[in-house]
Amino acid sequence: MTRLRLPPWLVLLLPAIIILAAVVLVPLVLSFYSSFTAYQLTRPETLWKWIGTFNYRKAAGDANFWWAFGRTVLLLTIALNLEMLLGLGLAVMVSKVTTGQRLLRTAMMFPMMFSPVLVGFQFKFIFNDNVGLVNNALQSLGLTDVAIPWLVDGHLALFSIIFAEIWTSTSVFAILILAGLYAIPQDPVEAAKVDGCTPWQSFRFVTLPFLMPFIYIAMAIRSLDVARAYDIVQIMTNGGPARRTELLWTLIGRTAYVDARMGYANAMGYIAILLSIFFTIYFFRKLTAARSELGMGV
Amino acid sequence: MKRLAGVSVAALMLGLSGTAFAEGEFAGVTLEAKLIGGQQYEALYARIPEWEKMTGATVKIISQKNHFELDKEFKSDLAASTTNWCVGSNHSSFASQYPSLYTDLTPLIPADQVAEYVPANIAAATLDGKLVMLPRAQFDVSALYYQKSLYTDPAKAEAFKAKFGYDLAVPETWDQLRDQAEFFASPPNFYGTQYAGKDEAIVGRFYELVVANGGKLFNDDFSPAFNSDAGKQSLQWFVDLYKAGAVPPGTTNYLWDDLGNGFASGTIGLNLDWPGWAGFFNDPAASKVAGNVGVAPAPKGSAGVRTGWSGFHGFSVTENCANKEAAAALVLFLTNEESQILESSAGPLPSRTKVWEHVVDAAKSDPYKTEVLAAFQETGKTAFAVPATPYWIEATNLIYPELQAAILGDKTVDEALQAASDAVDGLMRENGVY
Amino acid sequence: MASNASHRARKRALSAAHFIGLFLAMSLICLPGLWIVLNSFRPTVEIMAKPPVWIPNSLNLDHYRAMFGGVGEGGVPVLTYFRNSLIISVTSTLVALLVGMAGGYAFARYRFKGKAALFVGLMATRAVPGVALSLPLFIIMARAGIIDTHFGLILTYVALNVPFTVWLIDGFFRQVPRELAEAAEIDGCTRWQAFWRVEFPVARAGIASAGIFAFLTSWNEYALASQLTRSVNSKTMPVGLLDFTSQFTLNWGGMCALAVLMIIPALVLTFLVQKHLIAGLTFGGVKG
Amino acid sequence: MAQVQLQGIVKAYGALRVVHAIDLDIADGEFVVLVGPSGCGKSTTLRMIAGLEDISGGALRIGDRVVNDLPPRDRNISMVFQNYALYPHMTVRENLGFSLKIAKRAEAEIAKAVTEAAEILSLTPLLERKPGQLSGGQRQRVAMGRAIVRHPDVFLFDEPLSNLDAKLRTQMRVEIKKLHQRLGTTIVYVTHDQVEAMTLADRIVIMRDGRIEQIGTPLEVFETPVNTFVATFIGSPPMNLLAGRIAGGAVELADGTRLPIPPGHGAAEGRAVTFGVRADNIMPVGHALPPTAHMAEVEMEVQLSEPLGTETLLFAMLAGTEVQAKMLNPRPVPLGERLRFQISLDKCHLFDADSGVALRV
Repeated sequence: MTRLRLPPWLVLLLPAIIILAAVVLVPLVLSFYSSFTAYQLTRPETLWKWIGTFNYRKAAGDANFWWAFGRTVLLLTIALNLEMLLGLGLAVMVSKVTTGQRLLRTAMMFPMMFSPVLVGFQFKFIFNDNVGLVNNALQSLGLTDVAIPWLVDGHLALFSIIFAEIWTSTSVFAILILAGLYAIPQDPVEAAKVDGCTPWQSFRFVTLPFLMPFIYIAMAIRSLDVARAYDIVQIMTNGGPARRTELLWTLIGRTAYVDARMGYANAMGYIAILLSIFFTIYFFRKLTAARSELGMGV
Repeated sequence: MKRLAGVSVAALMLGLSGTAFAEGEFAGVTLEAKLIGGQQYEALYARIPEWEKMTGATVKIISQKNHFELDKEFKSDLAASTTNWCVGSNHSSFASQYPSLYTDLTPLIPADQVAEYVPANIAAATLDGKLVMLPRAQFDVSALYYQKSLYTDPAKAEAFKAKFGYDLAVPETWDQLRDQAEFFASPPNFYGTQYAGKDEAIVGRFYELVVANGGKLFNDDFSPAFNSDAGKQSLQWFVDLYKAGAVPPGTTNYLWDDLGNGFASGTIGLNLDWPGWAGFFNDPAASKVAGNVGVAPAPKGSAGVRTGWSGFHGFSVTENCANKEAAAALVLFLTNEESQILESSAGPLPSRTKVWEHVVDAAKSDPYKTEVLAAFQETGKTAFAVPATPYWIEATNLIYPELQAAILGDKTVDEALQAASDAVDGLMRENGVY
Repeated sequence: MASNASHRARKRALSAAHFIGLFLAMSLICLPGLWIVLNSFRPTVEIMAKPPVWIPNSLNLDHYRAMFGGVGEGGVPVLTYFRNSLIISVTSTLVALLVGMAGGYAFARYRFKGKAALFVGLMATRAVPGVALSLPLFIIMARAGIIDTHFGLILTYVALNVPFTVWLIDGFFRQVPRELAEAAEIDGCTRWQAFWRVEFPVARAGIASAGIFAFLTSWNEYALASQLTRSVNSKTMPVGLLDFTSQFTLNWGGMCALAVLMIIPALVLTFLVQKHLIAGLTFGGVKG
Repeated sequence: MAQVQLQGIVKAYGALRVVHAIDLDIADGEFVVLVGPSGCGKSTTLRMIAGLEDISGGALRIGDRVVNDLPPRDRNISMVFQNYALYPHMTVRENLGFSLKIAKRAEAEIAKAVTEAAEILSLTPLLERKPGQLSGGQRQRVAMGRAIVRHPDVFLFDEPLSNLDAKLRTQMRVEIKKLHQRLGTTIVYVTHDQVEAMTLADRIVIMRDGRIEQIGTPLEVFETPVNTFVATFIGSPPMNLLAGRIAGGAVELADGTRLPIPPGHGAAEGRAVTFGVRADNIMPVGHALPPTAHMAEVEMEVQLSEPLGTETLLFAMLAGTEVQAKMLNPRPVPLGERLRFQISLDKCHLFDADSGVALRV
């Protein structure tokens, strides 16, 4: 089998490693290098202009960057937690339904069919202050007689973005948690009922601990590809107005392609990647802990 | 992309002396082209097979994307040094960003041909003495769309006169426009006007207002000049409208599509906008104000100058193109009289003097179209392009958040302009502009 | 202590609350999507109207007709985009599954040094934002001459999906008892046959769920596709959406029509495999 | 403590009935075992008593309350599950104290109850472990401990020993019996193992297809089964059943062998019947079958013998049916040997061939 004298596990992993190296690792090395240069897209010769850690120092000293950084962490925290809670609620409700579950489960995953670009446009129009769906509805119902500037007001704009983000991504949580609910052994739940638990107590003390691994899996997945929210935010507000919704990704995207300052953008990008990896590893740790808590393999 | 060996340059130059080409003159040549995609722009490309048949060349469209994606792609191409394709769509506002990408067309296009384009357009297409693009019939400048019914109500006219002391008529100055916008506004159902509120769009609007108010955005060395009285007066205009509720509260997040949809929904009184919308606004299937749309030349600022931030699409030939002659011939063909007539028949404005005449003539039986053309032609007379610096777009990204901050009240006008000016100054210095 | 009657009443109240809650949640989930579907059938004048038009006055297929129409009539090469999307998504999903199966099997069945680190390393590649990746990737692909080809995008999507498929499938193979393959080997299968005939069928549901996630990711991806595709050779539908924008205008109704075309296949596919999806995630989740 | 009363209890899933109007009175402190083959409705019945399944019809009383619609927590019962149903994320101590914590008892009280239960079940050294670290028998004891800490009115056991190996099962059986003697709490116990039922129960309830076949003390159901189902289900090896017909005041088997009608039984001439005899009551002549008032003899050919040490089980053919017999003084039996067997007629049974009902007079 192993004419190359490679251990079988390596043979099996090789395709994955090669593809990831080619598509992710090599480009990353390239962009890592360029983060130490004054690289500007429109002037290829600048790729060779080594400026050391200038870009990193510039980012570190840029208030706008740190605001975006903080805002990104805030948005991630709020969005991930809310998605988790809503996904949990949704999954529990769906799991309790006896007929038409197939349809409900599909409907539950509906937002996952929407490309992030489309979601961006969709919510930009829905939250339009003048002719948007939300304001039209509120005004028709007589709930308000002003045009609420959903995408402009400091708090509302962040809210709108989070809403769009939650709308697209709660499904991921719901589907994973639903799978978890189906996987829970019924005995301990029934034991809890007999032990005197109210439905809420048996959920809190028995079901939830069982669900934790699934929740952390969902968290890990989401923190892996949460940067996809870039498409949504870019179209909805592009970080504006007055940088009120500026996130790391919109800042990096604009710096990289519109301003064409690739070197600087890559330096900021690396800081963003570290943030993302931190979240991911954090949730992986939590996942392992939750699993061993349940005594389920490593 | 093999260069055809048997064709001499002299023969080519001869062949280019008119818009008619010698039969099969570029036989065997393949040109790769990156052309802007989208419904408004693609009708023209139907003419390409005609040119292919005429010259024997083959055109391969290797990229067809919208404007902003194309911009990203050109920059990526520069970075990857994959610039040996030949013909690319270009835009006057973006052209200055790719100084090394495109070749000078002057030696490739006879001067008498160049003279047939609108001189102001040719001037804007010339950067550092290089003619980098030939304009197609996609000339853009903004004129004032308005709802005609606003000016036919005697009660309104009377109330207006009582309040402001002059007659209510389609505004000729930006101050009048502000008065009227505030007068007409009745939020949340109706707003006097609106403006693009982000990205390059608001900076462009600010820029033309600064010019109309007698100021400048940049000094000749491209150091910022907008932190001036004219600049403050201009920004104050945006702030006043926002504070008075005369514009939709979301206006700082609007881009062109939001503006167009807003005016078409009938909730906006006065709207400075592009010619591309003219047909849309008067189409009953798309617009509620169809039949009620008036178009006037852009108003004037305090210096008596009309606003006239303008731009146009065109085609360029790359420096690394293996067969520039053929490429230039294609560019010329796509912007020749017939092409421009074809393209402008759908609404966009031409950039050839003769075609303007033709278009105006053709619209005689259609009063709306005539009105539109008159307004844009009048505005176009004093139109001006964006500052010719490669850092224009980057500068707009530094300026617009500050403008927004002032409009939303996060900063005062003075603070915002100071911050924007400092940021742009830093940018220019970092890039060694001065 | 509560009586039987009050317990019954509470049960009924609870189930009513459950129904209402579910109804509200589903409305919130579906309405924005249905709004898009509805818009694709309405004339532009009614979509963003004020006062709003709640009950459509007229529904028609104009946006669809225009979309399928020729150049200059608002047409976009939608069928080509659809074909590109389908080829790219299906192929990249299948390849990602194959690579993921090999990798997942290795993680599940073999012990080796640095396993945990390698695993987290694989996962972390997914954490790289597309924005940071797109340009260097473009440069490399441009040099390799695979820009604007199906192959380039397929390769990219495989890389995008492999970490997740490895993870999910790894978790699933751990659930399949080792004895199963051993029994098959004793019954005369080669190791390879043992995998295909015994372990693979048992792990099918998990593989299906990894597949649907990979498919949806590829089907909807925009940021990288916009960079790596250029023309009808390889442009996918999410990139095609932007064909409805020009410098100053945006044809929202047309976009909605294309969006509907994008959503339907994904929806059908999800509906068909969602049972496996749940089963697969169940296995993949608990242990792993 | 309390009695449990089932009155016409029905369980139906839509049109499908799985429990058909069961009546059962369980006295205070009684140990009742529900036994039957899988799918007979015994677990469903237990779960209805627990409140884990909705009751489709009839009335269920625990103590003097009708509890049909009460949730489990208001029934004051505790239950030991087949798979133990321990909370994997809690230590043994937390598992034991969980129900008391939920009931908001004082810390000290919980600690005391847990210590006490742990003592009784020898769990004290394991208190800080998690279920994943325990052996099967230990988990079983934790599950029981969890049931006893709260001093419920009724204990419910759902096949608690089925996941243990044979030796441990015997051991735990004894422990459960002792526990009952010590606590005196009402117990309802479900099993499919008739040995468990016989050894543990005060009264056995034999169920089949959602109906109760017979209720009685272990001896009653062993000695006077009401039908062939109970006769074959209770007792090991199962009772031999021989098809025959009443002819001339005796049972005539297919090959013409005639057996007298067992005393206390009777049937009309010509009726198709089944003759039942346990292996304990049919032995080769000379093998110490305890003599009873009425005896009979048959000759059979031995097919197979299974020496078990103190006794040997013989498989022989009679009228085309395999019959199991015992041999109390074991000796090697060559295959195909023909032996004469004695039958204790007083311990034999006669059932109707069609309905299987015992034909006692």
